[in-house]
Amino acid sequence: MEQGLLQLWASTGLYNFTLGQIAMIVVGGGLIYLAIARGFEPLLLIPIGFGGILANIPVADIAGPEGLLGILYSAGIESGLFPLLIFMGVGAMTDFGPLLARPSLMILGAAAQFGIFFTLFGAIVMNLVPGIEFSLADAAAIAIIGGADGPTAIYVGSRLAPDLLGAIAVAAYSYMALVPIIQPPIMKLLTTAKERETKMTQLRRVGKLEKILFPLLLLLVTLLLLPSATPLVGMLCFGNLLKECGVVERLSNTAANELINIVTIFLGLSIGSKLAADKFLSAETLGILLLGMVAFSIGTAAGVIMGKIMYRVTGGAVNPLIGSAGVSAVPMAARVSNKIGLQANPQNFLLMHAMGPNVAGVIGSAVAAGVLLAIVG
Amino acid sequence: MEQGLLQLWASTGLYNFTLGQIAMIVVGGGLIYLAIARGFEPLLLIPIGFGGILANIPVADIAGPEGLLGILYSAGIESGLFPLLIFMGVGAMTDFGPLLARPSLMILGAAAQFGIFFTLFGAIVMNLVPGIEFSLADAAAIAIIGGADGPTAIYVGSRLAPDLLGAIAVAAYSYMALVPIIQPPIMKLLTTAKERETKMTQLRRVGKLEKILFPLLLLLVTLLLLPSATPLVGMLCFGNLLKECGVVERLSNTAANELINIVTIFLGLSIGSKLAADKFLSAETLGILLLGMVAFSIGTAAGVIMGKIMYRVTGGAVNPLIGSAGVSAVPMAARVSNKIGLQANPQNFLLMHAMGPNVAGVIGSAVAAGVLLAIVG
Amino acid sequence: MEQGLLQLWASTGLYNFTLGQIAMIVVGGGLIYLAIARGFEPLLLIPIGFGGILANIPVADIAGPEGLLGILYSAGIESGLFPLLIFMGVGAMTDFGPLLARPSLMILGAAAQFGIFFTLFGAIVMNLVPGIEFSLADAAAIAIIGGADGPTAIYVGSRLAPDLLGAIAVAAYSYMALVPIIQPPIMKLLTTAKERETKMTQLRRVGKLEKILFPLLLLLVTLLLLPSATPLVGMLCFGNLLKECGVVERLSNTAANELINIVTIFLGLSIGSKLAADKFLSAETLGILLLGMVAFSIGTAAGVIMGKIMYRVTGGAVNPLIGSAGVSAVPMAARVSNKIGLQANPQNFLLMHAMGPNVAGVIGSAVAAGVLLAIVG
Amino acid sequence: MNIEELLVQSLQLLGLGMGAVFIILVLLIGMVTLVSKLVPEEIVLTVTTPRQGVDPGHVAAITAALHQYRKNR
Amino acid sequence: MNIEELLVQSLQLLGLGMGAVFIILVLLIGMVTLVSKLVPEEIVLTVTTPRQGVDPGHVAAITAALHQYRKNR
Amino acid sequence: MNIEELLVQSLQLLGLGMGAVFIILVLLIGMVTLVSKLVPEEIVLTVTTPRQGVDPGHVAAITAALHQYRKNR
Ligand code: NA
Ligand code: NA
Ligand code: NA
Repeated sequence: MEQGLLQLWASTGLYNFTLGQIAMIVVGGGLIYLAIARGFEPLLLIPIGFGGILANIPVADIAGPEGLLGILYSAGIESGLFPLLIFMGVGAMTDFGPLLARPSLMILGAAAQFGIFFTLFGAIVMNLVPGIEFSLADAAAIAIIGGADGPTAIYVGSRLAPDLLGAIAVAAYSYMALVPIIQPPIMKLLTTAKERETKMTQLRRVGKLEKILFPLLLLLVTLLLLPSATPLVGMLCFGNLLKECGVVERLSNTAANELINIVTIFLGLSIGSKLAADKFLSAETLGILLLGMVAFSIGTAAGVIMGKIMYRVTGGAVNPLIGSAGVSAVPMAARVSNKIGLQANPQNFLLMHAMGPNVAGVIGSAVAAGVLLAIVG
Repeated sequence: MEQGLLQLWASTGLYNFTLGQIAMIVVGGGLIYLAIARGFEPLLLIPIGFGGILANIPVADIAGPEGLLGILYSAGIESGLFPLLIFMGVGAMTDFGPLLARPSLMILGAAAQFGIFFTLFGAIVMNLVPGIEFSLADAAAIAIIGGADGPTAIYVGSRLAPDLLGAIAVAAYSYMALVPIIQPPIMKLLTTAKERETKMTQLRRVGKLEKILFPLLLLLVTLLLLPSATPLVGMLCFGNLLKECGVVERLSNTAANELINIVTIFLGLSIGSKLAADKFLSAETLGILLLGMVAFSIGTAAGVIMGKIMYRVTGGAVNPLIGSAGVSAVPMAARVSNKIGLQANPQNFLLMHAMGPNVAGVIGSAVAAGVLLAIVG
Repeated sequence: MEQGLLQLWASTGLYNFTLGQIAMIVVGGGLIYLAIARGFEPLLLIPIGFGGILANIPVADIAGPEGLLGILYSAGIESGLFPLLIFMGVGAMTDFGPLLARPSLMILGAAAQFGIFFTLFGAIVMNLVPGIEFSLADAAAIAIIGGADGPTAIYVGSRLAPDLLGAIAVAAYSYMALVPIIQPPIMKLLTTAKERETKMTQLRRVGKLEKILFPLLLLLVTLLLLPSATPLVGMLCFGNLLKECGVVERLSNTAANELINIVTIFLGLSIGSKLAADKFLSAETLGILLLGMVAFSIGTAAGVIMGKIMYRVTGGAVNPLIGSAGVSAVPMAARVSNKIGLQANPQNFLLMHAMGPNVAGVIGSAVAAGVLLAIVG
Repeated sequence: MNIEELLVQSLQLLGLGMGAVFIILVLLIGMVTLVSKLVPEEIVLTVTTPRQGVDPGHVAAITAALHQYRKNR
Repeated sequence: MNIEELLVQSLQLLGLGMGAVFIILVLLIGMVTLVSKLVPEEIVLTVTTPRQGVDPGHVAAITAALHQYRKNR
Repeated sequence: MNIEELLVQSLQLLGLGMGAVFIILVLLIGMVTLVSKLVPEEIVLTVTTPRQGVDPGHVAAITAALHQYRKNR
């Protein structure tokens, strides 16, 4: 009997807990709190936070190779399957109409990617801080946070720096949720009241055929110049083609709903399995959180500055505020542009104008990811 | 030509059948009949029965490592993935409100688990019968039938006694379907008419925040005291959190519908692959069916007796009939309590009061499963 | 810097493309065009075409063992999982009522399978053409195109001739889409105006119990005589049983919708991964396309001729036009019979009469597949 | 395996295959017919469910057929 | 392991198991009761504007945008 | 690899990366513009679809706006 009791006691959490595990369980709970009470990307942060808790339960080893989270991780993240399927779903949910209505605004989605590459440089510089050691691969994986696009960050992170994936994903989604707090001051700092008041002319109508051809054109350009970006861009285009072609509704609906929901649950839990104490509770994580903030800020600034350039070039036809939407974080960033625009001028509706750079930002960061994978990977 | 004919003839079922396979195909057909004509848990017993037929077709080897059922089995049952995903779905479908309205009734869900551990003892005793040999692991896997909870039984069975899994799953679901026949006589035998007439006061209203916190509290208690139960309890809590938090409806809907449906199909077929003649047509199976009946009966009795104790302690505020719902078998057992209650007193609606112990029974048997896995596994 | 530039340039598609890859990307685009603009089986040909494009992107190696398509292929096609799950969904969508209303018409679904076996002979004969070399396995895999049933063709192809799978799947779905063009001339050639005008008496009502028993009878006959056909036939029967039993609607709905949609996306993309230049751009592919056409034509003719025989035997109670529906290609072929019938006699509605042979054709080709797998496999 | 052997084999397959298909479907016809005799008939009208949802033309055809069927009684 | 040992072990399991089940559920009762005391009983609403769905503000913005669009022509 | 090399490399990446992003998106702008010229314009009004689809209220708002818009012309 005693023996049995001891065996049972020796198998309790109380007996086996490490401080690190307790801390990580608190972190997981914190993410869940932010998701539910503060609306921080709940679709991702609830599964991630919960997965983080499960991963840090002693004895159970749920994140181990035999455990549920471990199995999901190797099946879906190591293989790259989950982020690519999410990207397909995103494609099936995204309307590129606003982008097609005024293609020139895509340039804003390009400019905002400066946040990524500047952060890569910053991450390397951070090696000067004692206790922090980022390889070029680590730096690239961290920098992609600036893409402000979850699946892209997870895809790149899982390829270049699996150990940092937990922190990278948490940073990416947290800062996406914080876009309404991070961006406005930067946007206001860099623009004049006159610029912010700028009204933009209504978008032209976009034909169905243009919408069907766009994903194919996008894939064509990508495969010609940057094949390493084609897994991401390709699945985005595939999902979008399913949506726009209009003849396979049952497939596009499934890709945009049941399938992406299922994959989101699995992806979130798997990411959580990377919230292991020894990896997460480190100077690196603080560095990553700091760099992520830098990435978002610089990306926002770069977008707005390019917006100001277009404002000049077009003789005031473009409101610089939509530049910040170029970081993607769809559709949050576009809503922020709209909000700040309305503050400057109650008749100034920028939402649909900002959606163009917004979705262009998704493409831009997928392209940036391709460059990183091609050169660093 | 002859050669070809012979080759074809030598590949027919008629040529290759064994008596055991024929018998098992009849068994599979019988399960399908019970499911369709008698309403025996059709969601599970139709796939299980059909899988059993497919598994016993000669030559085709559908349950082999290369066959469809074999692949599904190793991917989803050996890994534990399927039962855990089902449990997540159950969590996303379960309302713990009634339990939270009067937490003390959870004690009934604890008492009913006596059926499990008594049956474990009984299974060991059965070793005295010549021709039957149950190891402690076998006994534990059989005993969990008393948990009256499908995914829990399958999860434990697949870990402790894969060879007996077919019989265990069949027994578990069959007896759950037979709850309306097994329980009433025991309930009436153990209670007085006066007790059965007991009316219970209206349940208090439960706040949204309490419902959100409950799955987290449940996980907390479990990971502190019994980590080995956290895969099961954790996924139940995760599903329930998705449901109650109210901000990820698309995930909870998918978990409670498409995902659980897909997994149920695969799980049922995979279990069927364990209905192999040599394993199923044995004295052990008869023993398992007998022990399963014992488990349900003892569990019911234990719940009712604890109900009587609470009746005394609370001075007649608790109707002992709701005790039998503690075996889980949600929501069948709660309906039985309600039915018997109405027989005793047409004004006596026990359903909501019985739902508390009923869902507590799910938790109780998951905890019991954790103990068995920790000590026997 | 130069080094980095060179590295980037050396990783572009422009630098790495082979002529074959370019050609295959054009082929993929062509399939997508046919699917969207000409309505060629878009549910399959869009994913297949897109998968074909992705598979031929240099550097990315998306169809490789580490790539998305490669992973999907080995998980779902090599294992046989995807076509079997599609077949389950087909079963859950198929109403065998018309077949049960007049079972004798099943004979038409048998006759039409002559297209398969004649084509097998034809493929062997084609070995006389220099540059073409078909083994018996290749020939069998090609011949199954005549079954006019996608999942069956893919299942057999993946087992007997994986290298030809791309061409086989493309031919199968393309010719299914061309049924309205291929069949009419043959049907008119072989029938007299008088025969085509034949009206058929209304189908009798079919009871629910008959519908429930049918999938079980079908499985019984198959497992007794041709176990090698039971994976295909079995999953068809399982899906249909879920549909007809009426007690597991949530499972049959999922099998017939979300699950088949998800699998269709994966299956199409995986098949596309077999559109590799070196395999596809060959004399064999031309041979396969030619043989596929032969298979459909001969199958149609055989069905119609058997229809004429029944016309005689039944003294004009059967319209020979429904014979062509025996090739399956559900429901296209049945609609063709209906259309030609209406041309001959505006009051002549053959659709439901043709649905019987139509679905019988699905069974017929699954049986034929079983024979090929049993003897050649 | 030389071409002659292949040709012979494929011809054998033709015979065996068509034989198997006919035997199985004929047997099925027999069993289905038998069952329909044994089973009590209910009042159920059957309408085909095609694989890809129901297109308008199809619906039209069916409704027309139903119309026809009612006329015939 | 002989039958006696097995019997002993299974009896131990009976004790340990029921003990664990009761301890855990009783503890849970305690915590749940405590929480229900601490938590304000009225239904608590957690408001969020995640990617999911379209928040009223967004709809407003779009309608307004369309309104604007009409005015411009 | 020492820190200097890393810094050089990361600066190179900055140049190459932004270069690639701009080249590709500019090329895309060109092709899209070209296509929009070649393609016959249809009467289709574009409305942004946020990632999580459109809720009924949203649709209502838009259709109302469109209705209004047609009336105005
Ligand atoms: Na971006
Ligand atoms: Na239970
Ligand atoms: Na066929």
